[in-house]
Amino acid sequence: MAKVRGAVVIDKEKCKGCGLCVDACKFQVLQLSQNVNLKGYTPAFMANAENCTGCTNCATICPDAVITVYRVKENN
Amino acid sequence: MSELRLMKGNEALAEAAIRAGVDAYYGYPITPQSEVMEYLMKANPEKTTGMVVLQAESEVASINMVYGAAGAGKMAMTSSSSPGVSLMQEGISYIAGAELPCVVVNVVRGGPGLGTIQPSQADYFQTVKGGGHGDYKLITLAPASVQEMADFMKLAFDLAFKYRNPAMILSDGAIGQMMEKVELFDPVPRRTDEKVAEQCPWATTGRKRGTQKRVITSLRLVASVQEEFNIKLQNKYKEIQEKEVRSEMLQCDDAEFVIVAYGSSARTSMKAVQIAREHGLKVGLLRPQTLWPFPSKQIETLINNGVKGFLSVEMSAGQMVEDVKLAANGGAKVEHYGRMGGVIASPSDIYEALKKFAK
Amino acid sequence: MINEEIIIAGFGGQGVLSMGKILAYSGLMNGLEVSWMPSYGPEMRGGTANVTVILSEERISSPILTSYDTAIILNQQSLDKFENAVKPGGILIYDPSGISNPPTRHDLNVFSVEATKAANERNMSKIFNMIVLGGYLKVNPVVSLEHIEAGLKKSLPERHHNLIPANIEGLKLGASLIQRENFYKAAC
Amino acid sequence: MELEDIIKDENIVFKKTKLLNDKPLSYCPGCGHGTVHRILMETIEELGIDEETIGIAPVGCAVMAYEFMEIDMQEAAHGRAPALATGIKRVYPNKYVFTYQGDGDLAAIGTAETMHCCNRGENILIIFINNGIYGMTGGQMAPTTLEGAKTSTSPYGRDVSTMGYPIRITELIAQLPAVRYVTRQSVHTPAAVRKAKAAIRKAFEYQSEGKQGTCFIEFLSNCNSGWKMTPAQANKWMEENTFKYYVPGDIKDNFKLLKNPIIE
Repeated sequence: MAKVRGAVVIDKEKCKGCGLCVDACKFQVLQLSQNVNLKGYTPAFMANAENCTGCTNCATICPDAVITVYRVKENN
Repeated sequence: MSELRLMKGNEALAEAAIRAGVDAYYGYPITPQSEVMEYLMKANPEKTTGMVVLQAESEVASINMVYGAAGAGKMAMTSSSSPGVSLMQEGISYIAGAELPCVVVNVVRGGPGLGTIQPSQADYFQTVKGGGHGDYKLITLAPASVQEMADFMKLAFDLAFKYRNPAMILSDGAIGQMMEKVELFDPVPRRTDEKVAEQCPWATTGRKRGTQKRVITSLRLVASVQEEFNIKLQNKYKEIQEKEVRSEMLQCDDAEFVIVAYGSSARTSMKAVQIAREHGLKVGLLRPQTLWPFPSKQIETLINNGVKGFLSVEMSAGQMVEDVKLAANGGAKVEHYGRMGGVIASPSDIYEALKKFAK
Repeated sequence: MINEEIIIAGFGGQGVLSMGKILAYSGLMNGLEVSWMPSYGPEMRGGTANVTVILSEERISSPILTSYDTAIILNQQSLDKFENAVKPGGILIYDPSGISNPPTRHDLNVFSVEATKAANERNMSKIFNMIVLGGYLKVNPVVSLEHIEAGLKKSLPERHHNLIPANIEGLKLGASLIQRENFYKAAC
Repeated sequence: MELEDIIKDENIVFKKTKLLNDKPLSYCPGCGHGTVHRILMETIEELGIDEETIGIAPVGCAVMAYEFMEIDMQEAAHGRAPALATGIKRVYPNKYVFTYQGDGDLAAIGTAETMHCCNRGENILIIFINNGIYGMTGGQMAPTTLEGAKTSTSPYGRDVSTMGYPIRITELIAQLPAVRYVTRQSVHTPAAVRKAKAAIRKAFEYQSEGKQGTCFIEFLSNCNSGWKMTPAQANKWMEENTFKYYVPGDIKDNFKLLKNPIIE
């Protein structure tokens, strides 16, 4: 059975740390960083990358269009 | 072939707009210029030249419709009378700030406020000294005949596009309502969209892939950027001042005194000059056809030729007289004569004022 | 040399403005410079209407005047307003119906034309103004009948061109009806 | 499978549309404006109409939309976007024209322009961002501010007896016969964003038919700065409060009024 694996790349300097993606993710993949970026925001990052399915919910809700989503089918 | 007709000033202007290949007229009715839109609606140029004629919900909307169409590179115009033009000032300032070419016609009536519907020239300051906010200038044409109502329509657009600057035709109720013989120029076809794109590369007509987007805006936000833009505007204005002054001089060659008057005041003054000459007064007439740029050099020249005084005749409390004084710069006596609120000074009234002035 | 400054004044609805327009158009057809300056606005509605028409061989200076070569007067208010504005030796034409105090100046050429009466008798109220105009042109043939006909063609919409013969008839009728009221003989 | 095996260009399933440039958006973190900007530009890109589209953003938070949207744009005076749009559309009937207006712009200073543009059925798309507050100027009362809501100019809460009721301008617009499509959407969840994007697509498809008929899409958005909440709180609050007064859903489609609790 094919398993779907996903990943996101977040432009951390453009992320404003609003946290909407964190809430939108059903698999708790994302969290806000403890560290601030150059603009003083705490950007989101993949805390639990292995849970990501590439569903694009985070990118869909992101107001700043800073998330790129990747998805592959992994054959077991 | 040009065509001879008897027309009202307002009608001649409207017909000239169609013939000049104007793309769009947006307006709102107000006396004494409603004939402009009435004429256009009746002529229905949408069927012939494709010119759009739309009655907007307000003057505020009209001028902003003009902004939109002008920003897309089209020849767009509106017309109104004093109270309506006051409402348009915001839009005019934006258009000047976005450097868009368009034509606004003001068939001036008596004010302030709702005032009267009779002819007046009390909107001179509003037109040539700003009106809206910010350092900007309107190229201002002052027709004094029905013929000029037609001719200046085309000229106004030519100048507006040449300099990417809004132009105003500052007329008045008398010129708008009177009928005279007019020789209409041959129709010019409306520019094709390709021609618009070629002439106005800055126009927002849809960004072609691989090219820079175009933005029409007057917002610059950063003071230094705004100043840089203001300097550019001022340089443009300087060029217009140098190249685009238009005026007519009548019987000025041997004149000791000169009336300065535009629009319908120039017509009544012309007759006053005739009367004065019959009475042995050496009087001439300087008729500015452009109010901005103002014919300051012409006044200087007249002073050098020995003119002792200038009487600014206006249907206002004295507005253009300030520009005459600035141009004379103390070199000659300058006074104002005029009636207000829509009252027209008759040729004999002007002659009496002239007699007193020349003493 | 032609330089005729005319005021036409009466009630709104008497055809004052259109009479002026036909006259101006006829002047144009005759190769003259012309101007037509109406009083406009609220005073037009229900009140008096007037129009200044100038026909000239030269460039016209002021379309707005305070004295006239000719006054064509169609009601009492207009007579009161404009009788004194006619230049000495000028022409004053009036329709006696509705005039209770006839003109009194002796330095004018005064004429009357019973246009209202004539139009009513013939059931031709529409051409009332043409009767008056016909009277004026008889006194001062500043334009010819042929120019008037051309002027009518230009100033009337095409759907009304069938009315031109009636208008011409009105002009002729006016010419036959106009009467001199005094015998002032100075040049006019 | 390692992350670097997944993060490859051929595996991209979502990336920023080319019609938004790389400049950081000037909006507050979590603001709905950015999301609407994005789905609007995505739709224009997907429909392939970017070369034929002209956008107008008037004064308001989105006054600088032209800084971010890579299409031809005009910036309008406060309230006048529908007039500019009319001006453009009438001389270029085959181009796509949209306005992007806030609640103060559309429902206060520009009510007349909005109403009359819609009443003429100008074949354009009006995008209306309703966040119930004047965000740009720092949180003053908007025409759409809910009853009782505290803003800097209604510090004791909106008192409808002196300040009027929150205006449901979208329902008013729907009454105009020349208006073709009216819907109220939001961008507070991924599902809502997807629905909202479909609405934009539908509006542009209608516009492509070249017929009279204005399309009007209201977007309920949070203004978390103005409301003084976190973005997530603000979205939740909106769902629990705003949605009761401004009920999401289609109000009119293809000139036909649909079932709507407010209209009924």
